[in-house]
Amino acid sequence: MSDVPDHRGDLPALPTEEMLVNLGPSHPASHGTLRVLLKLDGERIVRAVPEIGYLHRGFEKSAEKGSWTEVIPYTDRLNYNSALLNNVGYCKAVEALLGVEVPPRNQAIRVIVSEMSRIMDHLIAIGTNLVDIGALTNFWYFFNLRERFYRLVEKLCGARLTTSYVRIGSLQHDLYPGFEDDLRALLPEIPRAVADVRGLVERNRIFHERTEGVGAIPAGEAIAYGFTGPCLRACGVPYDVRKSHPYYGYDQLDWDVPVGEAGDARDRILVRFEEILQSARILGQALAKLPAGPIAVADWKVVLPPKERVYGSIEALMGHFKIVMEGIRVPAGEIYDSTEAANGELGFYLVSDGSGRPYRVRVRPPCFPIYSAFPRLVEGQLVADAVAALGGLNVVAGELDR
Amino acid sequence: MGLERPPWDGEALDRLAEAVPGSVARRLDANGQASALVPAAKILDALRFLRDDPRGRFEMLLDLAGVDRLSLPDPLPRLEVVYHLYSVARAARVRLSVRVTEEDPKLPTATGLWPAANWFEREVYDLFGITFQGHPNLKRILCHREFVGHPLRKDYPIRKRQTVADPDPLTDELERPRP
Amino acid sequence: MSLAVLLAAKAVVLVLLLLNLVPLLVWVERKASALIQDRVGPNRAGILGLRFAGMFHNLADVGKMLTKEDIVPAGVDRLPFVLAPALGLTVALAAAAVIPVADVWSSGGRSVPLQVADLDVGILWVFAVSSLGVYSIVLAGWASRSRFPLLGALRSAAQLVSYEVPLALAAISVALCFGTLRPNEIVEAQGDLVFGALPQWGILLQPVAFVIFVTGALAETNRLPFDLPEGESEIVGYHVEYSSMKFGMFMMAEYIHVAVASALAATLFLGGWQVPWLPTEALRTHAGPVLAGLGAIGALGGAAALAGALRLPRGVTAPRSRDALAIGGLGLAGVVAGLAAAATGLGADLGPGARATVAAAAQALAFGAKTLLLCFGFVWVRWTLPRFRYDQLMRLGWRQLTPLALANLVLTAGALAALGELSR
Amino acid sequence: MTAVAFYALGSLSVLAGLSMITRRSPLASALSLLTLLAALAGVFLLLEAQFLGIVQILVYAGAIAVLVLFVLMMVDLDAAAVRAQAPRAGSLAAGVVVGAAITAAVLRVVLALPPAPAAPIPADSVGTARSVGAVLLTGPLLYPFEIVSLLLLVAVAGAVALAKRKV
Repeated sequence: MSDVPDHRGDLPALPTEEMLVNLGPSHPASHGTLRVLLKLDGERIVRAVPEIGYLHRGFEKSAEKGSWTEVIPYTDRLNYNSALLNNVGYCKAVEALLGVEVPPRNQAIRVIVSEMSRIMDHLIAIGTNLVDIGALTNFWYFFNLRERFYRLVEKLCGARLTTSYVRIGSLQHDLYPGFEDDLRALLPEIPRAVADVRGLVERNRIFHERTEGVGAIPAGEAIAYGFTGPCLRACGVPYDVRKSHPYYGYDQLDWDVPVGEAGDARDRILVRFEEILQSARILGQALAKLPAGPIAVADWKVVLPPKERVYGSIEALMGHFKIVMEGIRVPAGEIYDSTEAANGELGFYLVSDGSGRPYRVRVRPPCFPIYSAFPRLVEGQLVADAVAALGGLNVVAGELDR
Repeated sequence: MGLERPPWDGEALDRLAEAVPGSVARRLDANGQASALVPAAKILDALRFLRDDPRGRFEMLLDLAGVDRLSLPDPLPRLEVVYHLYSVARAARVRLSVRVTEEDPKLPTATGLWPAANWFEREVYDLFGITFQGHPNLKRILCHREFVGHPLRKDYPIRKRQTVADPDPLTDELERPRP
Repeated sequence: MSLAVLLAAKAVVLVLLLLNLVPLLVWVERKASALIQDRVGPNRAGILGLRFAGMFHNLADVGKMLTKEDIVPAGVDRLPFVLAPALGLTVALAAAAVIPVADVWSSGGRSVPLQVADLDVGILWVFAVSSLGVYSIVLAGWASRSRFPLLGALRSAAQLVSYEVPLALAAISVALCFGTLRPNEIVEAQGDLVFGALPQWGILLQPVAFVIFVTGALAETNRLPFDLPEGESEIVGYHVEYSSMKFGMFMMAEYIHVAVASALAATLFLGGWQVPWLPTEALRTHAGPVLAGLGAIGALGGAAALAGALRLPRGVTAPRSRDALAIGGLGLAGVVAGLAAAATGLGADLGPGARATVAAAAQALAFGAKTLLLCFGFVWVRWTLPRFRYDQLMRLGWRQLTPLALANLVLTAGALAALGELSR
Repeated sequence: MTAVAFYALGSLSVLAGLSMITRRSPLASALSLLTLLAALAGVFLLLEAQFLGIVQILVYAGAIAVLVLFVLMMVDLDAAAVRAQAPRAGSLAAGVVVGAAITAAVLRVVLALPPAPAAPIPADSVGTARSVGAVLLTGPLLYPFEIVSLLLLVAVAGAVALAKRKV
């Protein structure tokens, strides 16, 4: 059996009429509202034209209407599979523009919720990608674990999907008592679930044949297309914002950046498997090192003063009033700040005019440039490959269309 | 644990100013981030230099975004496009800004340098109305094709309602040569 | 004329049996997939508070299918569109006609073959009729006038025609071994022992053919990993445009195909109705102990049900107490009936008619057990493997299975010729 | 009863044959062909030629007609385009002539056959797989049969070669 990624040589060519097929905007494999117009010669894709925007909600425009804080709930809805990562990314960017640094406990908690979120996102990415190639059972092995994470997130944030947990300079609230135990109880489940799914796919020849060479892209091209995150790492480029530009003490934790080789659908899945395990490692270390102390910066121009102080002192009352009425005043200027989200580099380019409202909130969604390479990835391959490749990119319409 | 700023490569911009005369109109470094204002006529040369400079190697167009400077302190020319470049090999970033007037919002396309520019530029065109000349497929990307106006401009009336109904058949793009 | 009446009666029984097998298989599919996937599975629908582990979901599904709006999209080719699901179901049912569920019932000069049609070329009949099943899919895909179903139909036409080849070659290897194409004779031959100890089942004589046959059967029934005509995450399937009971008929046809394929595999490879080491004559001679054994099996099953029921939560308010009561009652009844049968078998002296009936019952049970086991195998495979891609499927069919089946056939024929078996 | 079935199947096959060549829609033609094949298989079964009847369905209906449909789906003939090519008088006349010639030839052969034996053919003597096999593989027909198989093989190889070259 040949391993050629290009299937042209394998199918006898029949001269047939070309057929136009709309994959989406409502299609079981699009996991959201994406549309690709496919021009097919039999089952081979001659041309793929993606259309996006079906979920465009004007995130960037809406962000300009309220205060800086009021953007946070919108960020939940970017990549809704990992809302906490978006919360962290946005608040970190605003704090960078403010020039404040959150206390160590806050940073550690942000690392913890980020990695939880990353695990949840990878679980859904791998699970649904495997569903796309017909392996349905893995989906439940991962979703059972994901559900337990969601319960934890719900207990922590009061919401499962739209967390809005992180605040500029602070958090919604500290960890609830017993969170560490809850999470610690969950940690051994992660490698177990990964082993379950790997057991079903890793030595399964159909899985390898379905994913090997599918949607492959060499590293150089991936970089030119702006790939980041697992999709770039699957090409063998060890770029991870957490390693290359460490924040929140990621450099003081012991973990590795897994990379693939071929940059195909299989490597994307395998890289994500490994990243789940690495995130579990990070979680264990972050839990062990979780420092005590405040979670909020001691600056009442940035965070709301504690309620008892508001009732007791005029300064606190003033601070409270100013933030509530005017919003946090972010000094005029611009900044680009990024974090490693589940799909890659989540960048925020912020412009402030010094008022209490954002002047411009530009978000660089990691899957936007990745998805723009979709025609390059699938043209010349088969319809089934398009579906398998699409799942591996983990395109989330909420983040793509904003 | 410090709030670590990613390395921003100001020296690359110094080299750029030297290598491509007139390409750096002004340095806009702020918050520790290296940034340069580039005249529209020089932007392609500047981008190409930064991409190919063996000491720079900014091989990734990380981001390309528009800004409407209408009510900023320095409002003219009104429309700004910001390029963020990244060097994977050196883990370094730079930012280039280009400003164009509202009357003549034209820039050369960077699609010849990076395929990533394709959709980024379409988005800027869609939301800010800046046209990228030479772009292979400059059409709206996030908004509907029947949408009128450019919503991220500051003077776009946000209460305005538009009826858009006719889906894009997309067949025009089928025939377009792949860049 | 009584022959025609008997034939009609057998046909009706077979059709009813197969149609009732569908909900059972659906239930097995749902519960087994739930078991495999670490979840509970259907457990809500109930009648009078009885739930029976989700059994009634099938009834609810039937109600849903029958009452949903039956949409015929504008622009479809009406006649083939309506014809396709009916054709699929008919063909699936007809294929089962030649499969014997037990040895010929005979007593006092009367003999009744326990199959609808005892054709000389019975095995070929199954292939011929089920090869018509592809029309159901192709017509559905074509008549829908929609791209995705058309893709499904194209895949299906290629796939079903391709996999018929190794499937038939595998079956013919078995037929060569036993020297006949008549299903009942094939099963009879499998009652003999090899090495004086093992029943001469097809799987022992033709292990390679068994693997090829089961693989081909998976492909012919459009089940994962060969469910490309359906391929719900890619092209959504040839039946996208169908709704209501028309869609339901496709589903039923699929499950009946599974049942028929399993039954055929059991007939060819697992000894069909043969109870291992107990040929028909032995069963008839020792009808008493056999009945006692059947009774004991029934009693054990009843006891298991009773034990399971006792572990369900009880009490007036517990949601599953009625289930416990009903299942426990049935289990108790099973124990009583089983013990009664056992007592009859050991005590009473049976007439020749009764002896033949007992033997046939034992054989039918053995056949049913083998068939259901294979059906479960189908379900198991479905929830374990990913789906092939079109070209890989074709490559497997034409470049691997077909040559393998051919080689197997040639080797078999050569071996038989060397042994002088062919001149029979 | 046999006679009734025979006439029913016979007229069905004639009707289906007519429908096959008169239908405008290629799909309808293909379906008529399918009906024709099934009806002929029924006739074979009536003649106690079980093997032939079932192989008729297996090979012609189950495989060849499916391939015809497969090609039709690929080509997706426009019904209107087919209608535009109404048969010309010349080709119609040629068809009638050729048809008449074939009919005459068939009739001649049929009329020259010896009269049917009075006793019915025993069920297990001719139509079974065993008897067909005996005739084809052990009798004088063995060499013609094998030569035809070889010819078919060559044809398949040729078709594959032609299709591959067209890439």
